[in-house]
Formats: sequence, C-alpha cells, structure tokens
Amino acid sequence: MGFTTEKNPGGVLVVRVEGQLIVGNRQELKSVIQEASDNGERKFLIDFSKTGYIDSSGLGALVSISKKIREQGGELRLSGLNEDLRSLFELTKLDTLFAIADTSDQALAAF
Amino acid sequence: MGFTTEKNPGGVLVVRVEGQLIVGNRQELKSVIQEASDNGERKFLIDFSKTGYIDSSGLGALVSISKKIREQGGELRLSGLNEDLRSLFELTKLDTLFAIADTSDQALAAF
Amino acid sequence: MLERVPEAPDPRESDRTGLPLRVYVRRSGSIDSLVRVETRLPSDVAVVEEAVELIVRHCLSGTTASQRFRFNLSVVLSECLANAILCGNAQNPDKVVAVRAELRRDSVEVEVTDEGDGFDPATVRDPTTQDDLEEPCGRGLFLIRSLADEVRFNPKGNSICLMLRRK
Amino acid sequence: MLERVPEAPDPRESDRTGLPLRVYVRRSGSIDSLVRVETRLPSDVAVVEEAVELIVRHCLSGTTASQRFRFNLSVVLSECLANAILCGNAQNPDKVVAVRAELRRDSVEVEVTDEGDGFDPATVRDPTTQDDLEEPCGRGLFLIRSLADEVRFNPKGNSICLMLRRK
Ligand SMILES: Nc1ncnc2c1ncn2[C@@H]1O[C@H](COP(=O)(O)OP(=O)(O)O)[C@@H](O)[C@H]1O
Ligand SMILES: Nc1ncnc2c1ncn2[C@@H]1O[C@H](COP(=O)(O)OP(=O)(O)O)[C@@H](O)[C@H]1O
Repeated sequence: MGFTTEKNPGGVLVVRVEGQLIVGNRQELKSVIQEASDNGERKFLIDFSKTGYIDSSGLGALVSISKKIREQGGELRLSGLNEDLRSLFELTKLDTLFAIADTSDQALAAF
Repeated sequence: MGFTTEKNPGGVLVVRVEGQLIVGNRQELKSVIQEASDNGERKFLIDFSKTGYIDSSGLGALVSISKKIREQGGELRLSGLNEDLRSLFELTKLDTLFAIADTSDQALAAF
Repeated sequence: MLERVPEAPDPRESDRTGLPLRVYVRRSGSIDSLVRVETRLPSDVAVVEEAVELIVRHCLSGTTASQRFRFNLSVVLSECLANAILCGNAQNPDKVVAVRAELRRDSVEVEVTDEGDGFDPATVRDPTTQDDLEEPCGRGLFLIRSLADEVRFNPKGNSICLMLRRK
Repeated sequence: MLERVPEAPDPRESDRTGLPLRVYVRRSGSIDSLVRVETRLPSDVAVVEEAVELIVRHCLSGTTASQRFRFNLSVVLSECLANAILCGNAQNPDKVVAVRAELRRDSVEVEVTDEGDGFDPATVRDPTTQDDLEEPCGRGLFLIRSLADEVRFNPKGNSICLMLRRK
C-alpha cells in the first residue's frame, strides 16, 4: 500500500496509487506532489489502476492537489479509474473538474 | 456432505463418510449400516479419508455400530483417519476398541 | 433428512467393479443466521484502512458478494470511521469508536458510534453544487447517503447506522 | 508515517525508460483488534454443522490458522452446541443457544450458553476407563477438556467458556 512515482520521458510525473487513497494516507499523496512541485515538476498524472477504493478525504485531497497544481501553472490528469471508482467521481460531479482518461497511455498522450 | 456405500468385490460394504460425522448425522450412519445389516451384509469398512471432523456423538455412534455388528457375527474395520481424526480415537482410547488401518486397501486386505 | 439418491445417474455408478454405489445426501437444517460482529477502535485515522478491511472481511465471510458491494461497504465504512475519529472524537486518544455490524443473509447493517457531542445531519449541505465543487471537504455524508441503501442517525448524532443490501 | 525507500534496489528502477522510480510505503497504525462475534441458534441438532462452519469461519477470518486449530475448534464447538441443544435446552424449540466468540490475535474465546437448568461438571465421569469404553455417550466434556486450552463454566452450569490458542 503506498505510492510509486516515475518520471516519464515526456516529463510527466506519474504517481500510481497502490491500495487505498483515504483519510489515513491522503496527506502523504499531497506531500509527494508538493515535494515534486517544489522541485519544479509541472505535469502530473495520477493513475488509479492499482487502487482499491477512495473515500471523501481522498477525493478532497485530489481537489486540493488539483488547485495547487493549477495555481503553479501546472497540469494534472487522472487515469485508470475502474467502474466503481469512476462512479465516485460521477456522484460527486468531480468528473467535471478533472481531466480523466481511461488509461495512463491515453492520459500521457494528452499532455 | 453425506455417506456413500459401495459393495467391494470381496463382499465388504465400504461406507465413506464425506464431510462430518457429528450429532446432526450420526443417526443416518447408524441407519445406513442397520439397513445393510438387515439385508445380510456382515463385513463393513467405514472409511474416513474424506471426513472433516468427528465429535463425541459420532464416536459414540461408531461404538454402537461396532457392538451391533459384533452381535450379528459381523466384522467392522475403519480406515483413512488423518492425524487429527486419529488423535480423537487415541485421546478417548477408542483406538483400542476398533480395528484401524491406514488405508482402505489395507483394511480390505485384512478381512 | 437423509435422502438416498439412487435415481441420479451417478458417474461412479459404473465404476471399475461394476458393483452398486449408493450416495446419501444430507439436507442440513439451515440457520437464518443473524451474526453480530463488534469491535472498538482507537481515535486514530491510521487504523481506518486496517479496520475497514477487518470489518469488510467479516461482513463478506462465507458469502459470494459482488465487487460493487465490497467497494461500497469499504467506502462508507471508511467515511463513518473518519467522521467518528475526526469530527466525533476529535482524535482524542481517550475516546474510542465502537463498531457493531449485523450480518444477515441479504444485507449488512453497520453502526458506528463515537464519544463526541453529535451533530445535526440535516444541516449538512449538498457538496455537488457548482459553488462547493472545489471544496476539499464535505463529501462524506453525501457519499454515505449515495452508496448505502439506508442511513439513520441516533437523536444525538454521535451514532450512524447504515444498511447495505448484498447484491 | 510515510517512508520513502530510495535505497532499496527496486527491480523497476532500471525500467524501460531508465528514468527514476520512487516507491513510498506506508506503515499503517495497527489495531490490536479484539473482535466479538455473536449469534443465536435454534435448539435443533440439524443446525450444528452449519453453525460450526459459520463460527469457525469468523474465528479464522484473515488469519493463517493451522489445520489443527481449525479441527480442534470445530470439534469443541460441535460438542458445546450439541450439549446446549440436547442436554441444556432439551431440543425445546422455544429455547435458543447463544454463542459469543472473542477473537484475539493469539487466541479465541468462545462462550456457549443455553436456557437449561445447568449441571455440575465435576460429577461427569472419565469415559476412558475400561468399563466405560463401550458406552455410546459421555465423551463430550472429555474431548472439550482435551482439545481446548482452557475451559470454564458459569456457576449454574448452563454456560461454558472455552479458550483455544491459535498455534
Ligand atoms: N460523527 C460526527 N460527529 C460530529 N460531527 C459530525 C460527525 N460526522 C459528521 N459530522 C459533521 O458533518 C459535517 C459533514 O461531514 P462530511 O459530509 O462527512 O464531510 P467532512 O467530514 O469532509 O466535513 C462535518 O464537517 C461535521 O461537522
Ligand atoms: N449444557 C448442559 N446442560 C445440562 N447438562 C449438561 C450440559 N452439558 C453437559 N451436561 C451433562 O453432562 C453430561 C456429560 O456430557 P458429555 O461429556 O458431553 O457427554 P454426553 O453429552 O455424550 O452425555 C451429559 O450427559 C449431561 O448430563
């Protein structure tokens, strides 16, 4: 359970959420992104293809992250949401706030 | 979960206990043996290689069955007890009352 | 209770020996099992993931639940535990969160109770309006209400009870 | 709580791209989980097998118990339920058997309570003497005492509490 980050050749920092993104670890995702942002990263992809579930704190963390990245002139995309995860974004209308691609490849191609 | 009976070419009725032999089904084993005995069967092998666990009611049923068969001049052997099942017979000293073979083949050879 | 099945064309009927095989199947009396599972958790968000896993495991035990049921149950449990720990008990290490689950054949009822002062759930706003979309908080009860089949609070508001159908 | 693991020679480190990969592992706060499981059963021996399976499933849930532990727990549960249903409740359909299990990390405690008049366990004879070897009854408590790590009765004798270590 945790996060892996990988710098893609196109300059996108790919963060994979392995396990859950919930109240107990959302701060850590925020720190990982913040640290990368402080180091000059501007393009971010958060991939959920290895994610179990997300709770409202996790969704809230994504909203905060998205805002921070935008403020610093960066770009954030999401990918790899299965049907259950996608329904959380749809229920909360957050699918209208995020750029969501089916696969990480599709998301990377869109940067 | 239940019992299968099969007449071996040597004239032994092989009864396999599949699942548990406990308070809820011990009467049924007794009936199966009684019915066969009424039909003239005299040699019985009860095989436990597909048995999960036995409780004291099951052990008690075996004691009663053994007595009945002996009274009618028949012969009863047991086989296929794994380590856990065998320990129940040893704890209760019933291993001294029954003819117990490792495998059904060994038991059949002893009739 | 004992049913002999001689009619059934058992594949073993024509076994090597050619001698008759009989199969006796027992129909067991079935318990319409209501099982209650209870546990208490410290007021620490670090335990939420493990606690959700533990409770979900008991709720699914011995059943063939859908992935959707498992997912929804995990999300709503995580929400309830987070609210109990953060809003209710304010992470006070002297306070605990009590979880009680009633496992039925077709549904699961979960009650999460904290030692806080409670609140009035009627005052919670809808987080999906355009104005609130960029708020980092406030989606918990909304998700609970969306994913659970029934939601009740005690009058004080420090205990929430959810029902989810196994489907 | 967040630990970056940059030193570890991660196999993916030298991935197709050759670009750096970082792995963050979260150490979760662990709950020393005491879980209580409860159910009530009708006074019918036909339910014993299913009830044992149900209770054992919860007791083993999420653990890697030995086959011996599962076996011993199944046998002693079957004994206790049989005694409660047959001796305690005398199969009276108006009476129920209450089962309460406390699941701890290293052990399981199970309490089985019937609505009968109880008995004095001290009066029960040893079934392994030569005289009693051919008795069809009387091995239940002996097996319970042999297979459980601890056995207690309430003063009335209508409630038995067992402890088995997971080993
Ligand atoms: N167990 C609780 N005890 C006290 N207040 C609560 C509790 N659960 C929820 N609340 C209140 O309801 C509000 C909305 O909760 P929720 O929708 O889960 O969003 P969030 O927790 O992100 O604010 C919380 O901010 C809190 O004021
Ligand atoms: N729950 C109970 N309520 C009343 N009497 C009991 C109970 N459990 C056991 N006993 C008494 O103890 C005796 C011995 O029990 P046990 O060793 O399990 O053997 P069995 O049940 O085969 O007789 C029983 O015959 C019964 O008289």
